[in-house]
Amino acid sequence: MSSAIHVQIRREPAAAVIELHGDVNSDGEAAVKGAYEQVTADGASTVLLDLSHTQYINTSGISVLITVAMTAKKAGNVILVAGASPHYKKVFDLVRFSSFVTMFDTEAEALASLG
Amino acid sequence: MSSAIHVQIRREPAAAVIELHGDVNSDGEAAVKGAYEQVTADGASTVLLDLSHTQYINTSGISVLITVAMTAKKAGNVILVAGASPHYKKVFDLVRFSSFVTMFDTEAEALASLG
Amino acid sequence: MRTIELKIPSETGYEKLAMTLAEQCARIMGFSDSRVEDVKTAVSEACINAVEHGNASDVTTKVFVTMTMDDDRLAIDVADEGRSGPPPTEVRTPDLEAQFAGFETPGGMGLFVIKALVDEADFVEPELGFGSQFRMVIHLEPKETPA
Amino acid sequence: MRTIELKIPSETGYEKLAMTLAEQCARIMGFSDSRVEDVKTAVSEACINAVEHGNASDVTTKVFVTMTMDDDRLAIDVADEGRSGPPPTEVRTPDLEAQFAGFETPGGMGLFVIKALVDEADFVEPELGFGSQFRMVIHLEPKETPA
Ligand SMILES: Nc1ncnc2c1ncn2[C@@H]1O[C@H](COP(=O)(O)OP(=O)(O)O)[C@@H](O)[C@H]1O
Ligand SMILES: Nc1ncnc2c1ncn2[C@@H]1O[C@H](COP(=O)(O)OP(=O)(O)O)[C@@H](O)[C@H]1O
Repeated sequence: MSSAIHVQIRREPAAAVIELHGDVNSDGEAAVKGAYEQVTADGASTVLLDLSHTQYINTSGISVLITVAMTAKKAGNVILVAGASPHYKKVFDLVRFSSFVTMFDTEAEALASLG
Repeated sequence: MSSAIHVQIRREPAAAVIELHGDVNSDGEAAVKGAYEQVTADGASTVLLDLSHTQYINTSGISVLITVAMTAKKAGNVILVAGASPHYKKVFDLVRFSSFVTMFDTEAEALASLG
Repeated sequence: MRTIELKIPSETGYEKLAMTLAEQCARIMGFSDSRVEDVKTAVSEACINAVEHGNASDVTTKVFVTMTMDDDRLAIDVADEGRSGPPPTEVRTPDLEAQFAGFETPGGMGLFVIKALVDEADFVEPELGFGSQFRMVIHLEPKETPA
Repeated sequence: MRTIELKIPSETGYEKLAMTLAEQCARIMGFSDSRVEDVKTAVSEACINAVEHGNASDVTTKVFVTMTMDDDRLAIDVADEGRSGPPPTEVRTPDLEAQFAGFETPGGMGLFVIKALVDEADFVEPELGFGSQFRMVIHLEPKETPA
């Protein structure tokens, strides 16, 4: 009954952007991993996860984000996360997810940081 | 626990406008009647009930509106109703409340009708 | 089929919890926005009747709401503890002429509105074994494809 | 004091019904927006644990959510049918170093996050007489004046 996740992929000059729409929970694993694989196969080495279009992230969803960030790190790619609400930023800080990926308030700030 | 009704009164050249905010239910009787009495005591003979700021009207709330419309009719005053959502317009039609008061989509249309 | 049960205090205002829950169930099933509004109003009126009539506003009583989500229909049962006798056997059409003329107190619109908004609405045998149980059924129209 | 009870299917996704209900209760009590978000996340995680661990995702089981609204605190109990043994007696801090290094499967954050977000969170004696019951309490801060 959840509003299933769907991803939208965009290529910006500095990074591939994966927008997460709907609920970020355990059901989203295949979609988020698939999007990461697609953009890196297309040559992106910097990937921005845009959370500004999701209203609901649970800890199973955070596990999905960790898995993707870990895969990226292993492959020498860069993962940025943008658009989390103040509440989810607090949760990311609590579990220390924000110590392992770079967080930005907005996609624009994230892209600007890439110079 | 309901978000209690509160009324806002405005004087337009053609009518006194009573904006209903919050829930229009049985608890709102004193507030809506009081507002009607105030504006008519202040000399208004045309009163516009603006429902565009309420999300919730139940049939007890409709009874309150009927009571005020009836009081107005008796006193020879005119009551207009504006701003009901399509759903509540349907409900007003069902119970035939809309046969007894003149309904407008917006306050602007209601005021314009007064010439 | 999925069943959701809610128990709320017998106090006006708390019907809004049932409305929101019914709204969510209706949205999950893929009902259109306008049908969702119909469901919300019907649930609200049924709960208020359960509070004011069925439970005679006795704060020690509860209102029991059960939503049954099926492929093509949503059933919503609203049960009360029957503190004011048996439920009505027929639904009166409100007479607004009489109400506007001052011959009748404004009111008596709830059951009539519910009947007009949902596909089925009837008092049924109470599953609690006592009190009254009012069942409303709303059919999912073929065009309202589930999300 | 007001009590609201909700019974939902043991299926992920349905925790959102409990979240919305808890949100409404918290708003009625006058909790701030940020506290309402804390409540929603805590309820969601507790319900998912009840579904996945407590009820082992058995679709014949239910999750029972009780909200108790007091003047100065909201208590939310989430009960399950205990299909996978007793609940944990302590809460582990998730080790993200180990998870990022691939030594541990990502996860194990739910109870830790709940504990951090609410004022009290503990497994208590189950009122159902079986299964597990997890109680969360959130205090209304003096500045959060009820509406
Ligand atoms: N749950 C119930 N239990 C007992 N009587 C009921 C119940 N619901 C409705 N009734 C009776 O039916 C009448 C009509 O109800 P309704 O159309 O909702 O209008 P109103 O509530 O304004 O009277 C009520 O006045 C009451 O006598
Ligand atoms: N309701 C419950 N019943 C039984 N065990 C539970 C329950 N809730 C949590 N647990 C146990 O506590 C562990 C930690 O839970 P949690 O912190 O939410 O992380 P996760 O659910 O990701 O494992 C679970 O793996 C499970 O073994």
